[in-house]
This record gives sequence, C-alpha cells and structure tokens, in this order.
Amino acid sequence: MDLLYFAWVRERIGLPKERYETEAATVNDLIEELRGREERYALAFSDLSALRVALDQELSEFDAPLAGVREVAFFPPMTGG
Amino acid sequence: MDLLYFAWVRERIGLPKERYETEAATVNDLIEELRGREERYALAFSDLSALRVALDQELSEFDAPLAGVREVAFFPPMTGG
Amino acid sequence: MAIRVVVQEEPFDFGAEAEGFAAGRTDMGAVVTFTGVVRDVSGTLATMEIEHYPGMTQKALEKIATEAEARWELGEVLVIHRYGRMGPGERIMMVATASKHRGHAFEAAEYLMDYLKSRAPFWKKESGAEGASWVAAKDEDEDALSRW
Amino acid sequence: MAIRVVVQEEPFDFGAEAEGFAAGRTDMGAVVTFTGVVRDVSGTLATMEIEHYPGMTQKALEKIATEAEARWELGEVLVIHRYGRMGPGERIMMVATASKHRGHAFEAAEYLMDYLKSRAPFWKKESGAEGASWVAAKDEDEDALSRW
Repeated sequence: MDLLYFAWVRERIGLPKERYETEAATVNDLIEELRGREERYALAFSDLSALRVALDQELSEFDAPLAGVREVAFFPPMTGG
Repeated sequence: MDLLYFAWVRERIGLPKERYETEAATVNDLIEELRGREERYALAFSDLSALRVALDQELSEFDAPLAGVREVAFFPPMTGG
Repeated sequence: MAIRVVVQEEPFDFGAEAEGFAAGRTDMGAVVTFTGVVRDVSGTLATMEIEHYPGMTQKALEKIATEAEARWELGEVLVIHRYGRMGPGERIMMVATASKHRGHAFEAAEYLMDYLKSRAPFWKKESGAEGASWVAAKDEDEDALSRW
Repeated sequence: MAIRVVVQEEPFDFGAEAEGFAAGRTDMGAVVTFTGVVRDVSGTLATMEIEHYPGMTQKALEKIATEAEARWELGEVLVIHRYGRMGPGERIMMVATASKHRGHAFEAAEYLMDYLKSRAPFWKKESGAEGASWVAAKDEDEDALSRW
C-alpha cells in the first residue's frame, strides 16, 4: 500500500509518501508496526489524539480494517477555511 | 404637524402627505380624529394591528404622546430586504 | 470600524462592492455578504416597486448597523438598499460584514438582515399578470427578531 | 441545483465570482457568500502556506456541498479553496449559497464553513519573524459540527 503523510506528520517522518507492505489488520496495528521502525515514526505517531487518518481518501477511524485498502494517509486535524 | 402615508395607507387615503393641526394628545387620539374625517381615513385606520407609526422618523407606539412632534408617518409593516 | 450605508434608486455593482469591501485589510479573517434578489415566485412577476420613507431610511439603517457594531467585533459594515422599480433577478440590496471571527461575521449579517426586514422603512409592491399587490410582512420576520 | 467546487493554487477573482454566482436567476431570493482571508494576528506574518491532499480535497469538498444540498433548499453552491503560498490580506477561499429563503442560504453557508474547516484536507503553516509553525486546529471548530 501507499502511505501518505501531510503537514507536520510529513515533516517529522521526513517524506511525503512511501510504499509499504504489511499484514496489519487495522490502522492501529499498522501504527504499532510503524512506531517500531524508527525513532522519527515513533515521534510522529506518539499522540494519536493529534492525528487523523484517511483510507483511500476517506476519513476513517483508527480501528478500521485495512483489507483491500491501497492508500493510507496520516495528518493532523485539518485547518482549512 | 405633517402627516405622511406610505404604501397601501397612502393609496387608501389618496395622498402621500398633508398638513394637519390637532390638539390630540397621543397617536391613538390622532387616529380617532382622522377616522372621523372621511370614509377613506376610517378605512385606512380600520385595523391598527396592520399599521405602524413613526414619530419624527423614529418607530413609535400608538400610545406615545404627540407633544412637540412635527412629523407623524403611518404605514404597514415593513417588507424590505 | 467603518459603517457605510447607501440608499439609492439605481442598480449597484455587486461584484465591485464585494471586491472592494474590507479589501487589503490584514486584520479581518472573515467576510460575509448577503444579497437580496427580486424573486418571481408565481412566474408572472413583471416588476417590483420599492417605496421608502426618505427622511427615515438612512437613519434607520445606520441605527441597525451601529447596534450590530456594538454586539460583535466588526471591522467593516456595508448596507446598500435600492428603491424604485426593478425586474425579476435584479439585486435589491446587500449587506456585508468583516470580522476577525467567522461566527461574528455570520451572526452580524443575519442580525442586520433580520432588523432591516422589519425595522427599515421599505415596502414592496409586485406587479404582474394578476395585477399589483403589496407584499405582506411575514410573522416569521417579526419573530426572527426575538432570537437577538 | 448546481454544485461547483474549485481547488487551485492561483488567486481567484472574488468580485467576478460574486457577480457571476446565481446571476440572472429569478427563482433565488437570497445569496450568501463567506470569504476567508489571511489574517496577520501577531503583526509579524510574512506568508501563509496551505498544504492539501490532492487526491482527497475535491472529493471531500463535493461531499460537504452535496450534504448541504440535501439539508436545505439550495439553487446553487460554490466552493473555491486555494493552496500554496499567500500573503496577509489575500483571500484563501470562499463559499456561496443561493436559496429561495434567506435562512436556508445563511445556514447552508455556515454548515459548509464548519465542515470545510474540520473535514477538508487543508493545513495552514504560518511563517514570519518568529519562525514557521503549523496552525493548530481549534476545539471550537470541531465542536461547531455538533450543532448540525
């Protein structure tokens, strides 16, 4: 799947997008995996209350299943308008 | 004083403005006088709930005193906007 | 804080008024406009004629705008209202508000409209295939004032 | 009912958009616009940079507009939102609504703004004398959704 990062999530992780293969069943499982990869991921995902997730470009919950999902995006709460 | 009429009040009475001398103490007293003048006034002032009054260009109540007032305007509820 | 109130017979340039309102200000994050348009409800409207009370209109609108200014944090307020004859689709009037906060700009614009509807001396008369008649005030317009 | 959603980097012509929105329609009595402007809160803002999620932005805005259409009687809805770099006083975005009823036009515009703030994928970063920082979402923006 593709992982996308926006705003300060992108800055902390240091890239906007990466290809990532996983067996994680849910977003929460995926986050656990990512936290274990490197310090910059652990930092970016340290406070989930400050994060939002979109699955295939639809806002979702952290306990949503990943089966069939091709694009996961992590970002802070939106501030448009 | 000057009496001013707007919208259908003007149409029923048949003029937009007239000079009128009165000893009436309040707007209600003035209306009583006007009703007694002619049928067209009686008709225009038949239903006070459908009328509004302004004294010297400020919206007022029907029991307001007329002392010192120079311009009395009668009209239906406003419909601007 | 600047209030501008315009009462005129001729059409106003809505695009230019919108473009120029609060333009270049860097302290106002939110701008709201409301525009009232002649609506042809029955499909038979030929013209709408708006009568007003010249001596009172400007004062009444300025009073409403001043009261809005006292209730919300506003940087600019604009009220334009036409009188005379106009056709379906023509713009009758507009209000515009600028504020730091979007909630203030929205509320002040709604307040201006609610008071303008029931407290500014304008009367609409519609003429069409079925003759001419004065537009009746709606109870809901008077009721709308109770929320402020 | 027509929905138009525009996401672009370049400035938009607010005056022309306002002038053209629902222009000539004779069945819409009420038009509301909201415009968001880059505000220099501290007096030291140099630029604001807006990042967005290209694949999602247009869809998210269309979804919000479609939901507004389902809730109110609207004749036209317009949403324009910029991304990229802009300076103090520049217009970031606008929404416009046209309805038969002024209450519907106002409510729909406020709904669009409330949802756009919290559900459309835009993020603001301010740069100035004190460095650069991401604008934090406000609790009140999330809370605003609960009224709908």
